[in-house]
Amino acid sequence: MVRVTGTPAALAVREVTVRFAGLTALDAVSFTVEPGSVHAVIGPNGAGKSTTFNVLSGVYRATSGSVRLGTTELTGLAPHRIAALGVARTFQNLALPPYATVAESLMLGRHRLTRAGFVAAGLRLPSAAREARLHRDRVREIAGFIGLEEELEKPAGTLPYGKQKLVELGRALCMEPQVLLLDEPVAGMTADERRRVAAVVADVRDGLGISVVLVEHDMGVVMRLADAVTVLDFGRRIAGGTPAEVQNDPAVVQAYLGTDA
Amino acid sequence: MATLEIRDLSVGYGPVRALRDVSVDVPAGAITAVLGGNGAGKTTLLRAVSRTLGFHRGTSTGTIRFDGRRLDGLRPAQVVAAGVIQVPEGRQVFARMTVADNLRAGALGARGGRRTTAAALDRVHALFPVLARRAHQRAGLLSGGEQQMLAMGRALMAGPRLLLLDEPSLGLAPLMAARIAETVQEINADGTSVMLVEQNAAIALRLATTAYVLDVGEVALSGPAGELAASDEVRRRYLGVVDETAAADATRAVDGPSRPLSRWSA
Amino acid sequence: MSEATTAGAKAPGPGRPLTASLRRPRTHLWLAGALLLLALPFYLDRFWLQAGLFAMAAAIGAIGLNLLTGSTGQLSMGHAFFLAVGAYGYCVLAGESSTQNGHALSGLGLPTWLAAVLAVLLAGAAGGLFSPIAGRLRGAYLGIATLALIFIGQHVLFNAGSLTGGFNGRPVPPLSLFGFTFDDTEVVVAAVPFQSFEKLWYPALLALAAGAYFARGVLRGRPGRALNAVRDHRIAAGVMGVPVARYRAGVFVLSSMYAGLAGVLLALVFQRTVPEYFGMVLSLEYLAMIVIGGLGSVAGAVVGAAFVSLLPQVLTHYSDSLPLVSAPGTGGVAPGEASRYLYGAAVVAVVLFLPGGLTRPKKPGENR
Amino acid sequence: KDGADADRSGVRTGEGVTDTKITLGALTDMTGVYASLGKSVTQAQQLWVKQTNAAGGICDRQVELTVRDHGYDPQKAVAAYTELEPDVLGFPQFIGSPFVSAVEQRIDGQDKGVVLPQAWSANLLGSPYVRVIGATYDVETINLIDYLLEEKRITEGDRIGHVYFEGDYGENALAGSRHAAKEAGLTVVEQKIKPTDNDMTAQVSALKQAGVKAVVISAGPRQAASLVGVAAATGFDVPVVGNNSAYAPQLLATQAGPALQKDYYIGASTLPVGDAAKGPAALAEAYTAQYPKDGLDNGVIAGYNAASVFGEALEKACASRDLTRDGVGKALLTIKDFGADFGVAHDFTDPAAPSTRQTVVMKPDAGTPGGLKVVRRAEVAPAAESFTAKP
Amino acid sequence: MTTFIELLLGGLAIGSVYALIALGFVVIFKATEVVNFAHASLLLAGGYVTAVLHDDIGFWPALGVGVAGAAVVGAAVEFFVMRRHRGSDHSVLAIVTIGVDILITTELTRRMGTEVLSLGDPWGDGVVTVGGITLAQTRIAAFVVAGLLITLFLLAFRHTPWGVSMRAAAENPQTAALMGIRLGRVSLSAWAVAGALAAVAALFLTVFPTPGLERATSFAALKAFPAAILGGLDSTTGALVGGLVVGVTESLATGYQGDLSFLGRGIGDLAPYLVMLVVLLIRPAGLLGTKELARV
Ligand SMILES: Nc1ncnc2c1ncn2[C@@H]1O[C@H](COP(=O)(O)OP(=O)(O)OP(=O)(O)O)[C@@H](O)[C@H]1O
Ligand SMILES: Nc1ncnc2c1ncn2[C@@H]1O[C@H](COP(=O)(O)OP(=O)(O)OP(=O)(O)O)[C@@H](O)[C@H]1O
Ligand SMILES: [Mg+2]
Ligand SMILES: [Mg+2]
Repeated sequence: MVRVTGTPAALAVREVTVRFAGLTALDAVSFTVEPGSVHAVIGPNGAGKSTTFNVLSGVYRATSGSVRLGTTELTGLAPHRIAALGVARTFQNLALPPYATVAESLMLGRHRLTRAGFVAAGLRLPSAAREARLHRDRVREIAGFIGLEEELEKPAGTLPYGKQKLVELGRALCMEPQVLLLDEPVAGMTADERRRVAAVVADVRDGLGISVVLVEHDMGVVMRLADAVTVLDFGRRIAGGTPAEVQNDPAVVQAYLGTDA
Repeated sequence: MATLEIRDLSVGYGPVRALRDVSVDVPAGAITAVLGGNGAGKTTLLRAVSRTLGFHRGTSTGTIRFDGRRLDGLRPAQVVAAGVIQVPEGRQVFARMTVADNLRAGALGARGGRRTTAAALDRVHALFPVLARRAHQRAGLLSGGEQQMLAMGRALMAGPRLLLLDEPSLGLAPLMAARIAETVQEINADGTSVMLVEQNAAIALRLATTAYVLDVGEVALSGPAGELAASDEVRRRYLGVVDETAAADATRAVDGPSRPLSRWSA
Repeated sequence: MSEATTAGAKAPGPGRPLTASLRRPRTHLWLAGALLLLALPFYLDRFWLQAGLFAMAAAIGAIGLNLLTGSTGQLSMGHAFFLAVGAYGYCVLAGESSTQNGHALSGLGLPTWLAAVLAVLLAGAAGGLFSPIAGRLRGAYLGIATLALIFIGQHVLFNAGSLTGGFNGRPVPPLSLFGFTFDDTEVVVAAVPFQSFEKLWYPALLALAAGAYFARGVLRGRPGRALNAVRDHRIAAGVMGVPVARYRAGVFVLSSMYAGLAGVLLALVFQRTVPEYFGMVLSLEYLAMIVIGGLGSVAGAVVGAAFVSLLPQVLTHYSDSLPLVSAPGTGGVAPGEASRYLYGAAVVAVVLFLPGGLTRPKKPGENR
Repeated sequence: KDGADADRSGVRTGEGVTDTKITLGALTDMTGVYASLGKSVTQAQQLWVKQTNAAGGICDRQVELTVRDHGYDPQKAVAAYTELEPDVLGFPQFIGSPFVSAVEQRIDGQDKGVVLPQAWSANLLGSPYVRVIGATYDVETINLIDYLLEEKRITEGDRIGHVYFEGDYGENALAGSRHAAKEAGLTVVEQKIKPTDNDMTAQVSALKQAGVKAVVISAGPRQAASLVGVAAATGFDVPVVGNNSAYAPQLLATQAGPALQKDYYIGASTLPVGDAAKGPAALAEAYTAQYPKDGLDNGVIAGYNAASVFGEALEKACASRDLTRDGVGKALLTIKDFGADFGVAHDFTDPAAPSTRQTVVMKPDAGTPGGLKVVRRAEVAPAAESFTAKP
Repeated sequence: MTTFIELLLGGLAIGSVYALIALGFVVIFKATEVVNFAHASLLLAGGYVTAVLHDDIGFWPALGVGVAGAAVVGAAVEFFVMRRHRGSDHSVLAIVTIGVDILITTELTRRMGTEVLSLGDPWGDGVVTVGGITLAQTRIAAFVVAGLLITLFLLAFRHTPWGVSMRAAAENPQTAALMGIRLGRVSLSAWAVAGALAAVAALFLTVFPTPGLERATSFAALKAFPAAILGGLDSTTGALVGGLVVGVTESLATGYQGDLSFLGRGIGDLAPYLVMLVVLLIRPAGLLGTKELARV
């Protein structure tokens, strides 16, 4: 079983192509996420960013190409296997059970780290109880870390949009990932909240050494957080490099940022 | 010309008080921005106007007038019939219907006849060419931003007199966000009043003539957009000129995570 | 939304002194209830005991269905099929080969307790066999696909004569544990003659308690959370590391095993299997139970089961003393009809007025 | 169990019998698939009770009938039996043979009360307490085929179709037709159906193609009507014979009415209720007087007949001063040629055999009340004499 | 060979009746995403009204009233029950309809008692004979009507605002309301339409070759389940295809049960479900149903 600790590995995307009836969402895209770095993937709407995430997390199967985490081949693995390897993600459109409390949603994140099966849980084996206690405490820690303690017992559905996005981030963190895929984490947040999330992400990288793949339209956040940037347009990689390089790349400006940005 | 007057509006979701005595005016033909943090009650405010609180077991008191006509007490469909159209938060496209059918659904509330509808459709396609290209794709398969465009276009199909926008630029690329901003201005120029809920305060205050700031359910500040844009409070919390400082802060991690998180080992 | 989620609030743990105080009066209630149940056979007559046994069997089955439909969101109308597997499985495993009315019946003649256990496993296996389909389909499609099981089941029950006894059904060998046989031979306990029902009461009670305890544990624990996740958002569940297909199959098997246990118990009460019994109506009744009681909760399943299976008995028993209801043959509303009215109305009304079922208040902050 | 005690007059009594009252149970179906049968049987038996009590009751006791409607639901049926069993002497009515066999163990084992099921399945034979009144379906079917042979509608070498219900009714009847076929050198083309099938088109075309010369139907009235109707409409005119459960007078009002009256025959172990003979006539009159709204059908006779058999047993038991279940059981075993005024004499001395092997052949007829008229008085086919269902 | 053709045609004929019933399910499902187990009872209601009236006011008027009556019952169900439940989970709603079904069916069967009611249709037991193969006129009528109605609804769903609003309301009530769609009206109309369809189906389900309307008629309606699923619950054409497939399967399985007897006799009722299972294994959303999409 995967140990969460241990040297983080690089995430290598090679020549990944994804086709849907009639359109090519990703066209031979390649980039590498260095361990413990924040790698931003940006591009116009419909460029293929979420699709990339869907491939990385096993939701979509790449038509061709390969994705590697360290030495492990991810392509073709089922989502839960990829999760087991320590790849966690958030969703662009929220995917939270509306009635479950935040605490429960976060506990779900612990799934891959816990063992209790039907029998253990059904018979309330001490091992299961111990496990549960241990992980609830960790969940509380993480909630504290992203500032959700007060909401722990509230049903997620009643939280405002921004908070719900935080819960998603928390749930992903609860998976103690090696690689964290964030799909527009600060969308729909105020400056304050963006600042907080940005700080969280930075901390995750610096404090926990987790590699982060970040899809975000807020250039400010991207430019300052990202160690490297990959730019997609119409499923093709049109530019890449350090934020600075990318920002001044005419192709990027033309396709994505627009002159006034 | 249409004006929206909200007076002493209070909204509760069961025990949760979401809005307290909020009064807002959306003058005819103007763009009015509503700012506020998460949970401030912006969406709730729009829900109250469009009478869709019921879907969330929400209850409201206070009066809402549109052209002097009471909206509170009406059914959502009647509000739409009056020409008040809301673009819901978080896209809410009809995922299993085609893009084209989504737009047709938008036109259901239109007051004009076939011709106006056709015209509206052309305009939407002009604004968002991708919607024309994807006319027969199921909306659920669109990308987040494409869905946002569809939500916007769908609302325009109804030929609104008052447009309620809940974070229209959410998840849009800068270029597209700018495009939306122009669009809003155009629509407004054609005589549609707009009530704009935006997180991107910069855009919002640039577009709006007047603005309100909601804080945990109450109007904290209000006034001409220009003045607000100048006020420190707003500058720090909402403009905060995020784009410059946020990440800077982040790297320094001031007022960031309440407690540091240690690595999990088990 | 389910035990699992409320568990968050209830589960004991640091920082929740409140629950501790909550527990005490609870436990007292439980004890009182338990004592009452244990004492019943000494006071109730056979009719009520039998009714109670039916209710307990139903409760066990309903718990299983609730795991599947309530907590995992997999609509199943094939529950009766798995009940049948349990009931007939027990008969075949425990029964001796024999001939009756010219039908040759084959049986393995295993020790009855072993047969009971194996029958439950058999039902589980049957569920496992169906999981390729169960894992594929969703919602209404799954519901009606499982309906097919009922028809297959009925067909087999009627046609596989040598195993099922065809339309005659099979005699059910009485259960015997440690040399004690739960049959109709009279044993006098504290001046009360104990016959099969009195005797069966206790194993049934035990089975129900065990079943409920187990299910509660599952729902409040890691598996329950995973199941809810599968129900609420399949893709997200997968991404969170939940092997969706395996859990769907797993819960299908588990719920089939509950059905199997219920089937064995029913068989023991009936003392003879009746193929007609395991039809679609039965499946629908089980669905009604979990909705009336409350989707996704163990208590809900039990309460719903008691309600649905006891209602008709009460009505027919007191038909003469009830208003409107008139004895059959005298015109007017027959008790049978009256109970159907009530039961139909109950299903509708409960969902109308108590969206969470009899056992749970309305879900908080319901939106959509 | 049997707290048998003697009353003043020295009559031993047990469950369901007090000094003033004899309580009998009826487990019927008024809300399920056999509702029409259940209604008639129950009302007829309530009529019998009324008459008996008016005539002074039995053994100076009033007779009371406790009715439970199980709506053809096994669980309810078994529950109802458990409920009534301790408080009744016996059951002159128990509809639904699957349920009867479900409790048969208990009846034979401990309860030992006489049960007269309104079902004619040979599987019920053999118990000293569960006694079938009339010819079982297999015997009835043999007699019906015999009628066709006698009428020269079919002859050796012909094929006959048999459309039958899944379940004991149909399959018991099938055993009969197979036996008859063997005896007469016929071949049976089988078509099994389920009670939910209402459209016999497919069956008819199959039988037609198989070139059958006659059809036996052991199903419900609806299936019979559909079968006969389709056969007639598609010019497939062969005689159709059905068991007593395969007909209801209501059918005459339907599209199939005319066709049914053309070439369809029903067998039963009683005269039709509309018959001129004094037994049926008197009953029909009394019944219509009692229940003017409700039509007459053979359920009425079946029910009344069963009740009076039980009554006879009670009388005999009373005579031998033993009104316990035991006594009634014994008494029943002594009853010979009883109930001839309904056209067939019954003999209950042999638990292993039906109370009669005779069958009356009837024909639908809108003219007579009850919608049936006799075409052949009670007879036993030679093949039926020899036949025994159980090996 | 003629057996085959005769069975085939017979199957198609009865299949078109199933198609009519299935269409009822489809309409409700499209409008509310609820599987309507109460459909059988609507069917019973429509048939009952027609049956009790035709003697006095003649068949066609009676049928008209019957259709209207069933529509009203359907609307009532929506208004008094389903409307109050809007927002509950779909499978819960499905179970609610079971409750409704029990209520209505019990009431009707109580009224019907033990009668076998004729609907007094004009076709009687008339048949058409083509090349030695006979078909009941009623079935041909059913075939035509089913074809017409299903095309009608296909067009309605595709091209009328009603169709669009129905699908929109089904998928996301709140947003639909924001489009000015009157949710109440939409689902009310859907239920009314379903009721009307049920009444029509009731007619063809109870006329010759079946004896008439009585308490067990509603069981026959069950056969529309595999039909609706087979074709795809949200597809009108699917209803037709599914109905026909079920009809033919049933008819052939019955007709050739002699040759299939190794499976045990009387697989006529079972066969459609087996076919359904096979289809679902290959196409989890039925032959023509829209498959549920996976996009996050
Ligand atoms: N399952 C699918 N079937 C068909 N087309 C799809 C599917 N998923 C995505 N697409 C298409 O692929 C393209 C890329 O989608 P994707 O969601 O990756 O864009 P994105 O970069 O995330 O855009 P945004 O920033 O708006 O979220 C879009 O045009 C979308 O319509
Ligand atoms: N369905 C609901 N049930 C209960 N409480 C709710 C519900 N919806 C919103 N609330 C509460 O009402 C308050 C206002 O929520 P609202 O969604 O209006 O905020 P918002 O300003 O739109 O936030 P955001 O910018 O994140 O969208 C919040 O405290 C939220 O928790
Ligand atoms: Mg995206
Ligand atoms: Mg909002």
